[in-house]
Amino acid sequence: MGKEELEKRIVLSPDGEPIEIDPINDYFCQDLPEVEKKSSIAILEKFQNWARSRSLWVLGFGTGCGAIEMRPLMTPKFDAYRYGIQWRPTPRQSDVFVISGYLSVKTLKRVIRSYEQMQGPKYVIALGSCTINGGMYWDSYNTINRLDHYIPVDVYIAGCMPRPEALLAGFEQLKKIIREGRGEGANLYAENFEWYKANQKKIIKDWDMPDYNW
Amino acid sequence: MVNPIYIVAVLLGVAFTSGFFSKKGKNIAGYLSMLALGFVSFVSLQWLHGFLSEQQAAAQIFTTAFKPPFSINLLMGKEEAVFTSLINIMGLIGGLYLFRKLKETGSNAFIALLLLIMGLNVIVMTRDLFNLFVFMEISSIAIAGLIILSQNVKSISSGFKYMLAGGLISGMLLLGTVFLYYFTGTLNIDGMLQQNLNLVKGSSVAVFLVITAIVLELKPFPANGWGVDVYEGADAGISALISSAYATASVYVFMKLIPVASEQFQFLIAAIGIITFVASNLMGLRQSNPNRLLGYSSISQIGLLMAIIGLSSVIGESTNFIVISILVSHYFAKAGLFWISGIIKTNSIRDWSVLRHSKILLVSFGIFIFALVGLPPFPSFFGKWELIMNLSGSHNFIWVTAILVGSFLEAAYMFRWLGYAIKLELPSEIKPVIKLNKIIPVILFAASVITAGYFTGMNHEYGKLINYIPLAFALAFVLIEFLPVFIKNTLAIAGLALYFYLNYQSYTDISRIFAAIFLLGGILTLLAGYAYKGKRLGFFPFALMMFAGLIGLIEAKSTLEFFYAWELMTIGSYFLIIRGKKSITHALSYMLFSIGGAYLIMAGLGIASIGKADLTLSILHQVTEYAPLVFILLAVGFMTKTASIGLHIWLPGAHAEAEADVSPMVSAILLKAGVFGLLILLMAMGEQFIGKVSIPYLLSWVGALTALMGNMMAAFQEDAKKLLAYSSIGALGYAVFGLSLMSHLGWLTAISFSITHFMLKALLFLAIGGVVWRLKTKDMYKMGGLIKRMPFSFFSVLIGIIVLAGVPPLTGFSGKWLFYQAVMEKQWFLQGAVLFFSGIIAFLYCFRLIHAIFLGQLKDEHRNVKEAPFWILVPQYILLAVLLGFSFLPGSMLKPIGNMLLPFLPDGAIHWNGQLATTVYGYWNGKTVMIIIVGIFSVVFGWLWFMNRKARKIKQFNIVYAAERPFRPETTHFAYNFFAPYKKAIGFLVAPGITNFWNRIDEGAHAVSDKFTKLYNGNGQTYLIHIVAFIVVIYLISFGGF
Amino acid sequence: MEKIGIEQISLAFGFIILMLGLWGILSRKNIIKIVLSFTLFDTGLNIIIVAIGYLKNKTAPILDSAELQTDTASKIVDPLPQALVLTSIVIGLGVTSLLLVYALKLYKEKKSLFINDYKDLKW
Amino acid sequence: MDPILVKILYALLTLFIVLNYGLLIQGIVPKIGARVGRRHGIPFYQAYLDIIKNYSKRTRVTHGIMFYIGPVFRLTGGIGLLMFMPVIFGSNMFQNFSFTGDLLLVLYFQFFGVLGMALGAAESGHPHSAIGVSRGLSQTTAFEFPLTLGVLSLAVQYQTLNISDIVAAQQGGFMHWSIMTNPLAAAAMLIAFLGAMGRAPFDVVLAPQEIPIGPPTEYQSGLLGVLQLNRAIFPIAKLILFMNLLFGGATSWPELFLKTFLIYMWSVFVGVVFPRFRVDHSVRWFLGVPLLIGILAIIVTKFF
Repeated sequence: MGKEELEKRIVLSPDGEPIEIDPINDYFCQDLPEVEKKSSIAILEKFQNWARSRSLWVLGFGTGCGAIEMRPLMTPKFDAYRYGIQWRPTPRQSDVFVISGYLSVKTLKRVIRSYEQMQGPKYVIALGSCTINGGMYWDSYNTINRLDHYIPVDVYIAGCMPRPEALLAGFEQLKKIIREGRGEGANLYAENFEWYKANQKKIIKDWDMPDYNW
Repeated sequence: MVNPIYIVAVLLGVAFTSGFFSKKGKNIAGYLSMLALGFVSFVSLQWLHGFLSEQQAAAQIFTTAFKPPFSINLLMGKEEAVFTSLINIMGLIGGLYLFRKLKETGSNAFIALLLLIMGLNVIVMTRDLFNLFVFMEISSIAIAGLIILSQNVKSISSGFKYMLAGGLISGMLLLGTVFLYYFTGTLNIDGMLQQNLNLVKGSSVAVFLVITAIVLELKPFPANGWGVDVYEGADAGISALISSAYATASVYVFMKLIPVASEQFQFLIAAIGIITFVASNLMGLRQSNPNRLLGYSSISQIGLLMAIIGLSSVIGESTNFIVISILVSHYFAKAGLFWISGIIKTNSIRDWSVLRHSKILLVSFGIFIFALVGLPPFPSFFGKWELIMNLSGSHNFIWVTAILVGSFLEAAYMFRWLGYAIKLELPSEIKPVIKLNKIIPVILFAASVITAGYFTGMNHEYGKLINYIPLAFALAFVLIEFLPVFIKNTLAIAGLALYFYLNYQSYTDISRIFAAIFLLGGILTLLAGYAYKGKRLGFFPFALMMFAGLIGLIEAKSTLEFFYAWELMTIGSYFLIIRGKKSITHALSYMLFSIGGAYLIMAGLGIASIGKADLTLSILHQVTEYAPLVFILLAVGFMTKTASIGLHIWLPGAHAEAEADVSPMVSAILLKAGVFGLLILLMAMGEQFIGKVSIPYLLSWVGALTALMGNMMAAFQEDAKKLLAYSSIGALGYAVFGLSLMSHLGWLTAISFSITHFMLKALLFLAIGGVVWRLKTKDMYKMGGLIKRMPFSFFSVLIGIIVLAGVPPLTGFSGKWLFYQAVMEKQWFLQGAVLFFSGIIAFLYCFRLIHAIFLGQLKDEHRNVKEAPFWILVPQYILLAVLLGFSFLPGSMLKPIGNMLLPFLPDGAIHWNGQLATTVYGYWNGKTVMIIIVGIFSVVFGWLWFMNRKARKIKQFNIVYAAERPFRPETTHFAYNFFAPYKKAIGFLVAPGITNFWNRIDEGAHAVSDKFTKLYNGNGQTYLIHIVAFIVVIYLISFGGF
Repeated sequence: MEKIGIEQISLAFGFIILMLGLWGILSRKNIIKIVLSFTLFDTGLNIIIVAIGYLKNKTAPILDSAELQTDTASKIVDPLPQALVLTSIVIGLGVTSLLLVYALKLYKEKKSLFINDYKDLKW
Repeated sequence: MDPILVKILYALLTLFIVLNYGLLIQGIVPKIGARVGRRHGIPFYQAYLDIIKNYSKRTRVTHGIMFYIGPVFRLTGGIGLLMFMPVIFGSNMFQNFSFTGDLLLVLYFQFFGVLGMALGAAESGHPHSAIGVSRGLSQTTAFEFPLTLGVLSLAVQYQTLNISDIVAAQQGGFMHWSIMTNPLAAAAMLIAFLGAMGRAPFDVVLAPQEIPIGPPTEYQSGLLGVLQLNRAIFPIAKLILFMNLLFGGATSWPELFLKTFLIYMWSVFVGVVFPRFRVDHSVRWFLGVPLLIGILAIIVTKFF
């Protein structure tokens, strides 16, 4: 791991007894994600999906150059609010993660962490060609090429860069997916957790976090 | 009865005989001398016993066949018996102490000692002026001989200075004696007294010479450099002799001769005495050499006695009682202190921590310091009390002020010294050699001064009434100190419980509440003491002494009993406070503020007693003269204990540094003594005015500002216990405000608030004490996340802060509600708003307390800490139960208090209907509020639990950290300088102005002290010039010119 | 004006000596000289005492002649001051010798008789 | 029926009305803002959707027991505040539980939720939560001072601390409202009201990007849902308090809606016009002119 603060260390308790600290295990919850079942009452699930689709809270995390395209959505010209789309500053309270453009390996680590900290059901919109196949950075030494190797993606929006209208269209698509009960990225992630994690670890050399960031 | 002449005969005889023993026979000479001293002690004690049992009449002894004035006659009366006993015992015990040293020198040394004692005996007994001169000379030659035993330049040069000064003074005395003889035709003192000397032309100069010579013997300021030097330079054992035996004799000579002088001259001398007292104590402030410090102290005490004797015409018949009680204290204490100094032989009072090698010496040291300062149960306590009562009773306020200022200065350096001995680091290089013959005298004198205190008390009209049982109970724990904590704690609790059970019915209404706070509170906090292991030396006697004092306040019928109890409480709490870590400065400032406050109380009680036949506490009801002054003095005195603004600087450190169970004792319980004092003061004296300004009105502002300052300071503390300590200051501000309202609701607020504050502060201090116990740090930012390790303590603190913040539905709100009703009624809105503001600030520190300690990030090193000790939790949960009970049924607390207050303040009482309280302005039903809130809470909780029952428990670093992860708990826990923006905005309000003010006073006193001591440049000749100048100035003052 | 008698002269003389002694004590820096001044001071004092006891035209209180055996009190001077002087002289002797011892000891300590040298204890 | 049961049922009815009103206001006010900005803005019922969505979340995490019951404290505080106030003047039904305590109970009970929430947030161990709490508490102490002075001034004016009596004294036309009869107190209170509502310029407590919305930064799913319910109820309860004290109360629900809406708009207007204060600024500001106005209000009512 190589991170000094994550190495095991010995501290002394107030009584002078040594305590071994194993940061990764001691500070972080080690549980792995589980598949969260849909509500057994179909109509309730439908109602909930309707509400989820009308209240999309977007994590305010611009991961790449496409972040510039999200801002216009708040302006009078595009006014995404009318579709129930709002921005939240913390992953805990967000539903939608917009991966805005190319994703460097360094950022990927943060993306994984933030994604895992969001509460399910949660959705990912991949914005721009870079998230589909690497786009113009397809042979770059430090960007990823295909986002859904690392986290499940609900909607891809192609283009370099897609315009805000395209983004809005993507949101509409997402809403449709949610209403149809297909927005189960979180469960997909849980089901195929080992595969995702292996992919992530393959590309992130300095893996310095627990397997799942609660 | 053995004829007193044998005192002289035996001493002289043995002294002569000893001369025949060669060097080999020095042992025999030594034992013989001791025997002789033992014999003379027996003789004088026998006479004393005779006088005390009132079987004996004074006896005159004539040395020749002639009657005076043609012969020399000795008188053995009651006073003489006292003084010779003191001198002879000092000779015996002092001789024992010096035995080895004297033996080294040989029989000559014993001869000098015997001659000294013999001389002093005659000085006391003789009624002949010339005889007096002769024996004074003999004594001083003997002393000079003793001083020179130590063959080092310091003692020799000091002895030389002493000889020079003594020569000059005795020359003057002789001149005066001869002139007196010339004018009166007699050398007999009684003969002189029979003639009215003021009418005899020219005799006033003779009187002037004689009296001034005697005064100079008593080392008045500033003509006393030689005296101080001798105290420092001579061997400590000899200094003890000088200070105790020689000074005692000199004082008696002065007492004997002073009636010769005219009344104005007596006043002049009294003034000199008082100046000496104050100036010497001031100079004592900057002394670091123990012997020199004791020298200044000796001189100051003698100065005080000089003043008292000079004022005897004012003081009246109790002069002798005062003089003897103060002198006896001084005698035992100073001898003991010099002896201890001789044992440990250091040049700096900072090295006195070596005393801790010997517990018994340390205890004795403490006893002597207290005896010297005049705290109970020592003789000087009664002496000083009587003195202040008499002086203030006769309107001599300037004298009272000077005496109190001087005493205060003395207390300052004495307690600083005691603090050094108890708390400073042990110097490694010094290890005192403790020899039996040196330690026995110390112990003897320490025991004697306690006994003397008891007898003095018994001989005092009101001292007799004092209930010594609680104190005796406390002191009994000294004897069982070897037992483990468990047994002692059980005994202590049983004692308090039994006492409360036996007596609670005898307390009247409001007293009973405070008795319950003091005693039941004491039991509760003592419960926590079971957590301690080992013996816990020195805890129980003082804790119980404090409780003895507290209960004494409740039981006091007379002003003396009250004051006695007040002082007792101070002593006990002082030792409890000084037990803490780093408590040295805090304990000192606590003691100084307490003593300052106590002196104000004493002065106030004294002035209140003007024109009163008796000294029962009821005199406060009928103060006619100077009532506002009395009120202010007493109120300020009490407010030193409630730590009101300006007088609060002792509190935070003292309470913060105390042990886990001591903090609640001193904070939750002790502070209520001040409230109790203010309460009985207000009850007795009602509203007083300065001009047209009502004093309670001023008090209300004091209360409001105290609350504001205390709470604001609390919000900015990093130290958890300091935070609580400042919060106590703020809380007491509320209590003072409530009392100052002088209305039913106001007092109800104050009293119920006192009860609540007692409970919640005990709860919080215990809880935090338990945390500190485990974590071994008080800095909040070093803690965090302890809710997972200490859930029980967390719950205590949670309830504690909710009560403290006054948030409904817990009982804290009842205080706030009452407070507003009272403010509305009294219409003191601005103060009320300030208090409300401070109440809101309480949220700041409440949150900080619980957040920084229990919430946030758990630190690595605290990962395995255990819950606080069981016995520290027990009292907490008892208190919690009571608090919650009162929260549910507030009427059960408020109704009885209201009924108790009805006789005093019938107007504006609360109307109760079940638990619904109604006043003119508002209403409140604690029970239904509780039910509603609990109801809503349960429903919401149930709903949340149902919705989130599957919530996943995650760990401390599983937080959203801007897509990063935390580095370390230390850097993730936000606790240091928690209210930084607040500090930035209004932090200037809590700039340490008051602390700086007191610091400047302290520095100023030291600077003045420094300037004064520069007078004593060490040159013997300069000292002589001082003496001559002194004589000239006194002459000019008394015979015109000035 | 009354004639100045022997008693006034000796009184004045005594005072002059006393003052001389005092002056010496206060101004001389040599310890021996100070001690000597002390003896002067004592001597002056003694002269004063005797002078006070002197009564005009009366004889010494030594009752050896027959005529003094009767009506003694009116014929002799007051004997008491003279007795006092004897004691005083003795004491003066004692004090002086002790002072000299001290001077000796001091000299041994610092090889100096200069009083300003002995200021070890001060303030 | 048992009178207590009736009371409880009416209290629930009040709660229901107020909850819906609060949720609607949460939608309508941003809507108005959006329209002013020539946008469509969120649907007026957006708040309902958000709450349903949050309760529909399938996963949730908790940091510990205090974290868990912090929102309970918060919501209890909001509901309790409402319950202790008479809502509709002259209506027996909507007096709620105001018989249990007077104005003081209401003033102090406000802090119940604040304190509980602060504790819950603090247990998350998130430094931003603690920073937010620090700011919030600091600012609260500051604006409570002028507020108290204003309230005291009203209490002096009406010689009572009973809210119903204060409302009763203001009946008979708007000239009897406290805002007309005691303008100084009203001024002090309305300025403090800005702080109490936590909108700009006093919204640095929840600074969304600097300390991601401060205290509730770790709350999610159902726990956040509880907080959202409180955000609907608590401000309305405060509005009702101010309405009762300054604007003559309300004799019917429509009057209540109108008055509280207008009072709310006062803070909205100020909020959209002024930029944000830092906490040290706002503390000083509240302890400046507003405090002086408060003191003046006391002096004027006491002596004139």
